[in-house]
Amino acid sequence: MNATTISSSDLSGLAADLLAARVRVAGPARASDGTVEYRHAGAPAELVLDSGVPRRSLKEFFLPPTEPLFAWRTGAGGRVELLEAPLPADPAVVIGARPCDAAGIEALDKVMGWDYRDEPWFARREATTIVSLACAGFDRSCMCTSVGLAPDTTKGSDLLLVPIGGGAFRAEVVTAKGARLVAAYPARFRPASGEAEAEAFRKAAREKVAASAPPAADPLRPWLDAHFDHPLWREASLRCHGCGACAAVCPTCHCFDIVDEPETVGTGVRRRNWDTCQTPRFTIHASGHNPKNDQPARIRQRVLHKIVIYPKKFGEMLCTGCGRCSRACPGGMDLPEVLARIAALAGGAQ
Amino acid sequence: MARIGVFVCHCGENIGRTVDCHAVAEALGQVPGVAHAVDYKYMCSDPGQQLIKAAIAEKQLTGVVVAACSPHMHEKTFRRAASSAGLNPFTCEMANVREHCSWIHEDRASATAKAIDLSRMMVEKVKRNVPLSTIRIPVTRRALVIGGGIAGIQAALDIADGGAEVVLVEKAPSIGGHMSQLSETFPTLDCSQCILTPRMVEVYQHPRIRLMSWSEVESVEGYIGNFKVTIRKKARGVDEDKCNGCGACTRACPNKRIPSEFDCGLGKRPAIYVPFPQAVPNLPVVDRARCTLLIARSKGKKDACMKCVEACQRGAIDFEQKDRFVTEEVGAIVVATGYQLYEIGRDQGGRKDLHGYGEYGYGTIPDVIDGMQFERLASASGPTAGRILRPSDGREPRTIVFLQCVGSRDPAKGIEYCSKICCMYVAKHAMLYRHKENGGRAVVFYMDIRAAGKGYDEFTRRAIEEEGAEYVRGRVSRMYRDGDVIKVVGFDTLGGEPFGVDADMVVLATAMRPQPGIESLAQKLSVSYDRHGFINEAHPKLRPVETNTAGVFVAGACQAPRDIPDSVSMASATASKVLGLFSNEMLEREPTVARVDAAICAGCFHCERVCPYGAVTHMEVKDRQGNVLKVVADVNPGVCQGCGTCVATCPSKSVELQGFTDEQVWAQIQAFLG
Amino acid sequence: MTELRELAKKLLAEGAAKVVIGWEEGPRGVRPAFATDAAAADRLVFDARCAHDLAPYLDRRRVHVAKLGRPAVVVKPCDARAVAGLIRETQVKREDVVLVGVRCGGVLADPEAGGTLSADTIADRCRTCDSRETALADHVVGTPVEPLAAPSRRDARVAELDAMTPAQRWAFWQGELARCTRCNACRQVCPLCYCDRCMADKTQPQWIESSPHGRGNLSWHLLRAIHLAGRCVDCGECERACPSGIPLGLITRKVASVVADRFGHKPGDDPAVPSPIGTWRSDDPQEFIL
Amino acid sequence: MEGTATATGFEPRITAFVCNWCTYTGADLAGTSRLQMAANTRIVRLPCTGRIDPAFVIKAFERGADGVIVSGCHPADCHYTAGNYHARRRFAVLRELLSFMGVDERRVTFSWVSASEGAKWRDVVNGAVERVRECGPFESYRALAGGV
Amino acid sequence: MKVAYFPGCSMHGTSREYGESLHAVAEPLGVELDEVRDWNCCGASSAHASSRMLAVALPARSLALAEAQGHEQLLAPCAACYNRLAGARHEIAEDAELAGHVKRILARPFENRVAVLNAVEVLRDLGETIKAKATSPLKGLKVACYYGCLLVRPAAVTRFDDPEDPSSMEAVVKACGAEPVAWRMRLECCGGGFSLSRKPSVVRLGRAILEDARKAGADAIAVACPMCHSNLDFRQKAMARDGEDKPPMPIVFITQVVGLALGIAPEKLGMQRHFVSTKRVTSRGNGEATAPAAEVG
Repeated sequence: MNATTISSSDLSGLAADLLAARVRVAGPARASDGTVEYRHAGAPAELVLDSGVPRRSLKEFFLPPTEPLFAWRTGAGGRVELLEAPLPADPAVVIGARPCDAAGIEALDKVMGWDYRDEPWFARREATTIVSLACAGFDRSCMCTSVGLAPDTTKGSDLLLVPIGGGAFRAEVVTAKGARLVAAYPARFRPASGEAEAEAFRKAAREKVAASAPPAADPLRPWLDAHFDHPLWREASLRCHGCGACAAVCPTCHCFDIVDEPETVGTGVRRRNWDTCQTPRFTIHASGHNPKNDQPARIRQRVLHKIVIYPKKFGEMLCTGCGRCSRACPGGMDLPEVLARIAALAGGAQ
Repeated sequence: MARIGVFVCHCGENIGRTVDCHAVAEALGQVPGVAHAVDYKYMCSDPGQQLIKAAIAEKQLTGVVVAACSPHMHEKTFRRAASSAGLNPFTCEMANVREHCSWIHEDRASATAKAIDLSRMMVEKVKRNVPLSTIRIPVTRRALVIGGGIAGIQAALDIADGGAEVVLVEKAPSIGGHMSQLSETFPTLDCSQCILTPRMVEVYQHPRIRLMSWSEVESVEGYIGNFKVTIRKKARGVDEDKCNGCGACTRACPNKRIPSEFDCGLGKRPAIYVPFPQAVPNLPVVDRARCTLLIARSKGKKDACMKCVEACQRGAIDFEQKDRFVTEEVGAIVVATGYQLYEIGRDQGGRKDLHGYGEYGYGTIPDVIDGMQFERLASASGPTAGRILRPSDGREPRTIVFLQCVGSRDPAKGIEYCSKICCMYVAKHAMLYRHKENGGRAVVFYMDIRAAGKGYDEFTRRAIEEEGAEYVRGRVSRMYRDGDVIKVVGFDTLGGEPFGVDADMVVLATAMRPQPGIESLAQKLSVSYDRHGFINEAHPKLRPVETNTAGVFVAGACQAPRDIPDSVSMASATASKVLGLFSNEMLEREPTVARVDAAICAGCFHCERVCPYGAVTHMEVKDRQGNVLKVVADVNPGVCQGCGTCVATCPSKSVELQGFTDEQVWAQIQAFLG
Repeated sequence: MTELRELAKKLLAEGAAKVVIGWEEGPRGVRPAFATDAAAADRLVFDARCAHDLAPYLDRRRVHVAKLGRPAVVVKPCDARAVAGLIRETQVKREDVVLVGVRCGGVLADPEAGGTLSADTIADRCRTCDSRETALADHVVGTPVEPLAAPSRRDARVAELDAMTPAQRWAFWQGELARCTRCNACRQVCPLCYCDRCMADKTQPQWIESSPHGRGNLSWHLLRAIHLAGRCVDCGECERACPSGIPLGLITRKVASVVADRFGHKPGDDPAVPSPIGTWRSDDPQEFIL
Repeated sequence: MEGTATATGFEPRITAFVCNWCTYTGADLAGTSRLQMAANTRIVRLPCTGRIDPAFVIKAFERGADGVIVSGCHPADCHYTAGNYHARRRFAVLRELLSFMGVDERRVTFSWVSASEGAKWRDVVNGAVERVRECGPFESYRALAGGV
Repeated sequence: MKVAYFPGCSMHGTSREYGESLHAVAEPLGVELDEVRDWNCCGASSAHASSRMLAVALPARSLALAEAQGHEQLLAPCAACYNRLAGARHEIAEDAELAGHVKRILARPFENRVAVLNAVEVLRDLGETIKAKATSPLKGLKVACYYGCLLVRPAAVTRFDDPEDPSSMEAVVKACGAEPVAWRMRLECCGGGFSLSRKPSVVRLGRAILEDARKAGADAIAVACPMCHSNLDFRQKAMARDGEDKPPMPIVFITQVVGLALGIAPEKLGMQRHFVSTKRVTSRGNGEATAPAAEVG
């Protein structure tokens, strides 16, 4: 694997270069309330790289909470004309993405390109280079190691930065896109160094996360398949408000709703908006019947989708272990805890 | 797909002068869903209406917009035209391009643009109109009259004479009300009992009047034409069928020391009693709180006294009787519950906004009495057989001071209104006293003399000028007992000096207030009342005997202070309203009523709390097994008047107002703004 | 704490309640707990970290909670106000629930961070709360507490906004509301947002656009505030639940102060007191009406 | 953002929500009295101010109205007894809330106009138009959705 | 309860015993009196007759001081002070223009937040406490409660009782175990400020009061106003008709009545400071039911 080194001042410089070149730069930055979230930066100084896990995931840069698909207009004689939204193609670089978030984006490529190639998604994917920053492990809700990832995973990243001390990073070039970024701004990169330091950082981070993370989720699949109606779901979802905050912050929850919004009499816009399986409305039928009629069913759906359904269909886990759902839950639900319980039940069952 | 016809009226030059009507029709013709758009000189004329009818048939229109004058002017006209051409009348709407456009603007371009907007807004509304049908409600041709005073008696007789059945409910043992307590009546000084008693008997004997005395309205359900009223028949202790009113029981009762309500505490009565000799029905009632036997029984002791039972030849006394409830179905209700007098002492029955007149010594000085007590003293059937004697010592008073406006017109004491009758009855009292007590002094303290009425001013002038009553304009500041006399200290504002009288008796003309419990009755009936408890009429000038609840009418002093002629007039007016209502087979109502979507309603009942008509009821939603899934709101279309306050209040938007739905409003907003 | 646990055990043992809804230690601080047996009751806690309003769990639409049987719920004064609202609005019958009031001196602004309650750490809404225990309770536990005197930063922020020009306020709110993804967490955790179908989910007509663009977001937050006017009990759950950190408390606080100033109403724990919107006085101020 | 520029040629678009019994009739009277007034308002007729949902006002702004008028019967004159009292409370809150969220309060006019107050209706309309003219166009709410 | 205390000139001068007895009963009744620092004349004697602005601004200054001391209630035992302070508060509350003017004159923060209380109203509200703490209930003592003109009028200002038929003092007297008598001169004029300038008027008016109280069988008249007290006490000798030999009528402050019932020593209540001997009253306080002694003070 190709590697290089970049100092933090050069990283800022890189951001400045990109901005000067009219490339949109995004990364962790402070919102008005002081909380760190992924934002578009107007200046390199806005980026805060040493900030833990941003409030919401990276997915909104590829699948915005709302996006217009096309506009319509009813012309003379009732003919309807459509005006398609232009594909987003502005080049962008994300600096300081968490590896778990970057991994989520790659995992979503599967569903976005499966039977139909989601054009806006892939247009943004192609236009965007993701420079991730290896994570030291954040808090007890982190569980990337339980879902086959690691705090330093390169999945989904084009470039992975690993701290090597002295404010410098070892930059691993993961994709051709990453290589192009390095090549385009050679002045900002130095020859590779600090391999040992990087390795030490990565090892420590993995150990730290693994220490508090639940057992691996992969082996739980047979038990989950066999215990669809287990009382666990009912107990675990008692405190769930069905609020959907978990889905809003999740790097891989990607369900969307399509709505037609009239602008004037005879004109309007079709948009797609984030949606969540945690509300009753998500599955209610026109008849009034709702196959996911209570919160336990919805919670089960969410967990199974991440750990069983998606992997079965696409061969990879949909959860990246970022821990945001646990952090965001106003009811104090905790995915690591649920997985640990399942693991215990599964262990007992074997 | 909607096929709307738009008809733009020039109204001669009225619209056409400022609005380019042809351009409006042209523009509307371009609007999707408009199948036909024309302009015409006079749309409301016969040819104009023909134009609409023909277009409906030819173009198979599904809705009509007439851009013309105000809907207040011609909505009915055009709806009728649409209806006769086979359209549902409620799919026809008007755009007001005359009053709201051509008449108030001069610039032709902007007026035309506005007329186009107004018409487009209506087109978008009509696209969302649905056929509605007039609500038809059956009418039960029976009336309930609440209150058996002179107003209730008059209303009952007039309605019954008009051919409808009447249920007359009176909470006292006998009908007659306050009028039966009066000695003479102003301005003619004819004997109250003499004119009232025949009417009471007429009620009793009327084949279409069902009299329920000693009864109260317990609950009211339903709506105009279809009320269901539950009446509590209080336990009388006497079997109405067996009793023949001989009075043996009342004579036999050993406890005859109970202050008589009818005599305002000045006379006594037994524990089983008929309130007064002419009572209708002439049936005794047992005072359960004071009957020796019942007191003993309630304490678990053995029966102490059976005198009345022994005296009754017919075995009519029944101590075991319980309150009974009967349900009556009626189509209209007349409220005629009358008044009570202001309580003069300090306590106002829990009312914080009313302040008594402790300084007048009522309740502490026995010879300070109120006007009704004076009536009883002056009444030939009263406790003194018509002689005016002091309650304290039975002496004839040589000087009586009358105080007007005790309570009335005194915002500091909580009542700002005029009680209307006091000027007249005080003059009457002064005269009666002067007639009975030769040479006695009658001093009247007054603020103003308000004697507007036929023969009224003449009456008060007679009291002053011919009958020798001394009228002093001023208020009394203090009264106190000094030995045998009551010192009355006041100020003569005409003379400009303090004025004092040593009185033997003082009569306070206290304010009229509605009956206690009027608020709870009003709530049962969903009628509104003012801060004093007087029932509000639907309109102070044009609908004086109707209330805000359709089918409920009001007569007499429960609406405001009223004298006898007023009360009787109102009663007859209510009877005419009731009979008018009963002349319909079915009532027809505009379908502008609220409807609840039970599937969505969350049952918060905000709608119920804001409904001024009590039209919202609770409805259980059940599954097929009959389990209650939830309780939701339901609007009774017979009661709903269509204000839509519930709709705006409903947080989940599960109520709609037919004819003014959210979708229709939304469409109009959108249509204007493009 | 012992008192609370003993009471919970007693309620369960005597059958007065089938489940005691309280708080317990969870992986990230305290969290709602559903104690159905003595062992679980022994894990109940109450301290300044217990910010969660438990009243929403009484909503009959939470079928899986309702299935546990007759609930006892532990309520802080703000939560009791929420329960009062549910009773007033016929969502809960008073006799169907056992209410265990806890004496409360306020909760932490950041319950997850833990720590002790002080003028610095106390949640903003608790700075203006004047209720230390509720009358709407079958049992009251805990020791009496003195209120902490601390100026309300939230009120100061509202005042700052009030002092701005409309254009500045518009810019401020657009900045905040741009983060809203319409996940509806604010609505779902609100004890008084219980409608079977929210107005925001109505489509014919669609009063509130469901898209999380600025227009839909502004209309949503306006109408949410209007619907809660005079009903919001200031339990703070909307703001706490918002995964995007939008200062929703500023809006509810503003509306509450309007309601208090104009109608003299503060939501309390007496279910018999009607909500000020839906009632009226003939002399309500109307200086704004021409 | 609230516009501050007074664009020349700006003609405010004002949606008026009025009750059928008082203000609509008062506006009719203004017509029969030929009282001239600004042509910027369009009336949406409703039975009662009690029917007027705050959502109507919000929706009007959302659709690009520069101003809104809400008008009904004077206190104690409501055809339905109390609809205007309910409305008064609702709109007292809505008005301050809109202002708090950045909508200039000059854009919203509330009035009681009785059936006999044709001249008052004219003054209300003209006053509202003038105030909204000062504020300038209000496209910003509508534009928040963004287009294609 | 902690209240601001406005002594006014009387509590330090002509009516020391009122102040002393008030302080004496305040403590056992749990009332903490926090004297308004740097209080000034209430304006009762002449200000309100000469300048409306002065009449309002003078009391307003003291109210502002009480406010600055953090109080929400202020107790003014003197009926005249009470009337002035409460009156000014009322006027300022009702008249925004006046309020603005007064604020400018005061040149200090003033929100007009402080409610003005009089001693009778405070004691009435403490009725249950008095009853509970009365160690020497004044059984059999007949007291004529005299309100005078300033305590309950004007109604819009005072509000705590019915202006024409008040009952608060009677309630206090009852709480003390004594018996209020029914009499008619309770609200009549005592001559007020004419004590020195028009003595015959004061004598005539005062006599009527004394005679009515006697007729009602009172052992003493209770007052809550220094002016009433000095007129009825100091001028009582002059009020006696020539050759009349009626026992003098002790005029006591309502606080003294309460003090006696609470078992406080008469000297602490200033009972010895009166012109007319108060023995008929103090002897009751000690539980002795002696016949009234014919003594002239």
